[in-house]
Amino acid sequence: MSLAFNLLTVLAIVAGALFFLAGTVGLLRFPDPLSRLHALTKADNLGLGFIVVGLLLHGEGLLAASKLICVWLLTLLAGATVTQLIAHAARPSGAQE
Amino acid sequence: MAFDIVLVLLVIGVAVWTIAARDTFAAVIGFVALGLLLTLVWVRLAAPDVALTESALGSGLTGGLLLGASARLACSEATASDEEPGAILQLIAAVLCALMSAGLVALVLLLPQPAPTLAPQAVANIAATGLGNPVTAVLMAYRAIDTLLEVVVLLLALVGIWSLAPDRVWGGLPGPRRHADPNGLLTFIAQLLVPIGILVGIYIFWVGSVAPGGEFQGATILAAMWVLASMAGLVDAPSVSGRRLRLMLAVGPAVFFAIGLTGFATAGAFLAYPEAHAKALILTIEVPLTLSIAATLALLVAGPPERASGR
Amino acid sequence: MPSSATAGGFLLVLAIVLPAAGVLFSLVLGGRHAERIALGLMPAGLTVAWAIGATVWRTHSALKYYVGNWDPPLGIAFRADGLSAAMMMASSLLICGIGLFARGQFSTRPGAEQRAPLVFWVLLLSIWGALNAVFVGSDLFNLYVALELLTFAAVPLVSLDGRAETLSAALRYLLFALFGSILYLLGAVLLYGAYGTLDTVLLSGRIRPEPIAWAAVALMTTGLLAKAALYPFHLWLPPAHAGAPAPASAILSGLVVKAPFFLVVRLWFDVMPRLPEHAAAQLLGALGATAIILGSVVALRQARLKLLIAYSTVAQIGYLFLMFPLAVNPETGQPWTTAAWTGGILQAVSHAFAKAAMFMAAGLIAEALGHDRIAGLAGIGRALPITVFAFGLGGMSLMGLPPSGGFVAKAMLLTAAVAAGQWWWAVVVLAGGLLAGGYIFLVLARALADASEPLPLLSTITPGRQAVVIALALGAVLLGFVPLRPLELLQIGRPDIAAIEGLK
Amino acid sequence: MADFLLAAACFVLAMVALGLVRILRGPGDADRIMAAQLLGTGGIAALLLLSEAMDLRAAADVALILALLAAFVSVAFVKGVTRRETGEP
Amino acid sequence: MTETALYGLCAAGLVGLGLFGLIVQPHPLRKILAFNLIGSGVFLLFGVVARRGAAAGLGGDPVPQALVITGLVVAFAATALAVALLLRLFQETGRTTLRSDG
Repeated sequence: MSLAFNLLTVLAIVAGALFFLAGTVGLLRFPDPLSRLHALTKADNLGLGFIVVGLLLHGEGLLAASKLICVWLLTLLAGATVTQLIAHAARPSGAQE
Repeated sequence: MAFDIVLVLLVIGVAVWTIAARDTFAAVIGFVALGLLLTLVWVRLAAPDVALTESALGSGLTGGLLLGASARLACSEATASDEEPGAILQLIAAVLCALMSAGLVALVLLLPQPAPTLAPQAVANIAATGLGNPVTAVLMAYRAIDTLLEVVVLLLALVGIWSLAPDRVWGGLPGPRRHADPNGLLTFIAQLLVPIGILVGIYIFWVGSVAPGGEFQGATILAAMWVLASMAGLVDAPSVSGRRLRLMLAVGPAVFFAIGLTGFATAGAFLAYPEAHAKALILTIEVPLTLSIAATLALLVAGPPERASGR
Repeated sequence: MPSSATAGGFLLVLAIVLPAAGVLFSLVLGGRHAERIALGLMPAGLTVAWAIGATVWRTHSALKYYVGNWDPPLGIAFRADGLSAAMMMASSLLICGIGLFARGQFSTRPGAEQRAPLVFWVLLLSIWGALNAVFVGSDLFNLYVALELLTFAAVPLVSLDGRAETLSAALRYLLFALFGSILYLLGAVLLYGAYGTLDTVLLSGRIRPEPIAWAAVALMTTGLLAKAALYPFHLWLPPAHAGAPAPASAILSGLVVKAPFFLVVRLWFDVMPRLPEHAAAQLLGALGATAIILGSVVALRQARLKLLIAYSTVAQIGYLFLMFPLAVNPETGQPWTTAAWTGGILQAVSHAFAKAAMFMAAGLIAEALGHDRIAGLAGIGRALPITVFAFGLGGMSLMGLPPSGGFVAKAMLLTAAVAAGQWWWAVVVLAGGLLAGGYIFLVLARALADASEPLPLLSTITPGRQAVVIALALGAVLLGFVPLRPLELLQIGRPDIAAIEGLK
Repeated sequence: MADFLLAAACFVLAMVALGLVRILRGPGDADRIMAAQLLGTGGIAALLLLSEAMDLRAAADVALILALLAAFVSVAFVKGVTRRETGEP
Repeated sequence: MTETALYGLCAAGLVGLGLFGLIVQPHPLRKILAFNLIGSGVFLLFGVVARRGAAAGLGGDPVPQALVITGLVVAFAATALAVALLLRLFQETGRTTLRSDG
């Protein structure tokens, strides 16, 4: 049982790490700010999400689990809305390129 | 170990960027990133209390303050760059600073082994304070006078900042006026984040007596939430000569002094707590102290009064 | 457990708590109360400081207090030896004098709260508390907090009138001060890392002559020098001290720069008496000598009175550091070390009185004339004779003419230099005296000259304020009449070097 | 398991470090803050992994604060950028 | 090389870099940043000292850790005061230079 959980944890964390990889590559390679922003949101939402899921499977205790979910929701929420704000702000500077 | 090496390389890289960046705004962003990395370093150094402070204060609130300042100063860049010292002077400075760093490294390696420590004494006496977190015990009991003086330092910095106001706006409100856009995104974020942040701040403060956390960290989060709400235009800054605001600023240190002075009678020394009531007394100090520190920190970010009060 | 403190130890706590409580009350009550609170606390603070002095003198030992009953190294101790007591007594007198003087400029008028008076009185009390914390502090980190308290109280005083040049002077002062604090802290961190305590008394027992101790002390000394404005860190001082309002200049020049000097003395003579470094002490002396010559020469060329006095502060700070090459001595029992040490401290105290009086006199002159250009001083000697006389008395102490505290201090340094065979310092002392004579004469000659036309006075100066100035100037003179016996106070509670040598 | 978690934290951090190159290249302020935000998320991920690997529960609290304050700093940034562009004092 | 020595190295690097910035950068805001960098280095060094003093079941010596917290708060206050002075100077003169004109 715990072996299976461990395996799932490893898988989830590896998946999360891969999303971070993808986000970084996107941030570096995409030509314009808005598509870079798109890559960033992927890494934000999914990368951290998978890692949180992995740790949830591994960790114990309700408080710790709720804290993890809280962290994820906060980043999701803050990330998504702030991304919108940046998208607004990015337009003028993108036009200058 | 691999993790530590990557982390240290990152810290140094970002620090170089902070110093060398052409654009001040970019340098400030580098500094904020540095704060985040240092938070990781503090966790690696088994200092979660410091990590909490660094993330909230060193990176968060300082970051907000500096970002705002560099945006306001954006057009001053050109005038200052004329004064940059020549290449030879820069080289000499670089050599000197490298020598300084090298010397410090040598000294770190010279530190005695085993290292002297007060950890056993801090643990041995912690029962007398009724606390579970030794760092809080140091701040609130063993070295309480440091903490007390530090809060006064914060207040003085605030008086110093207020003193910069032009005479005609004394008693007015700090910072430019901001209006909330009822349908704006910023308003939405602020309305969502501020209540959560306040809860987290209270939680971090509350947990401080037994686990990492405490009044400074909690107060910083509360202050950041206030600044966020004021950036979004949800709340306006108070008038600096309002009686209620002044009371809020002074109540923390005042209670601290008062309970410290009763220590003369009840425990035989200034800032000593009778063992039976130590924890209750410390909490009695911490609650108003958190409030005062939060208000002070928020107003430190807000800056001197810039406009006369509307009333 | 209360036995861990000496009787009267609570006085040390009061010396810090009283001003701090005053700050809090002033902030809350605001408006007109700030001045009343500050002036009301002055007799109390004066009593506490002199009671500490009396207790040290009577018991012939240092006062000690363990805050919260936690003994060092875990807790923090306050400690007042004769030197602390002397500094506290002197600064309490000065603060009271400056407070009385400042009523003319910062008295609060009825109506809405005003910025400058509130800020001034709050900062005056803060500086008092911070100075006391520096003088009784015995823990290196606690002293760091006290130094920051002092900095944050001093910097806004510089820019109190809000003119652009004072803002830039204040910012520069702040940057220098912060640079100094961080170097000081770095040194303290190294000491804790090496010896596991920040308590100065414990440290003096544990510290060994080794690279880490030398590095730490060098860093801390450099940081403190930046705050004390010793050459080559003097650049911030003249614009800051000259730009501040007169009572603020008096505090800054008279007292605030003495606190870091005091800590250098603590560090070199009390924390590390076993690490005598001849070369380092000679270097400090050389920096002091450069400051004396450079500061005096630049002072001679100033066109504005307040800038002249500020540059003279740069020079007089130099004298303080002449005591190091003469008093730091590995061979104990040399008769001149005590003379040099006492001379240095006496110079700090008498300069504080003299310089405060001179800045306040300059403030009155500027108030009366509407400017402080030296070229336009003619006739002021007739209009404000007492003020100009006070300026001259202060100048006498700076020059080192008898009878004055400055004379005794400089004579002691001179004798020590000759006795130690280090005649070059004697030359510097004499040259500095001559140059000081030059710039004081420059001012007095102008001030006493007859005006070609009647002097238009912008405002009348009340006799009360002139009386305060002359009282402080007389204080500097009276220090010259103090028989040598009370100077023994300075030696009380100093670590017995012979005893420490015995431990070696 | 702890070693694996530490290695994962290391990998995430390294990825984020590469993203930092964006801070260096710019060109706009928005790109810089994006990179900083990626660093924030990566830092939070690394912290959570560290918390588990080092068995340091409080590190999760640190991550919580970081998540909160990252949003705060981003808002301050956006405010700053708009002010810079409109030239508002 | 041990972990603490590695972070000690990092601290020394931060102090050196900050010092360089403080000397070389003419813009006061950059000087303030540099001062914060030196501060971070000094605090980090204190953290290394604390970590080396791990004992009695604690991961580090709590005394230096608490002092770092105090130090961080004081450094923040200093930064806020310096920034306010700088902004006021800029408002008043439109310049941010520290060079005196005399």
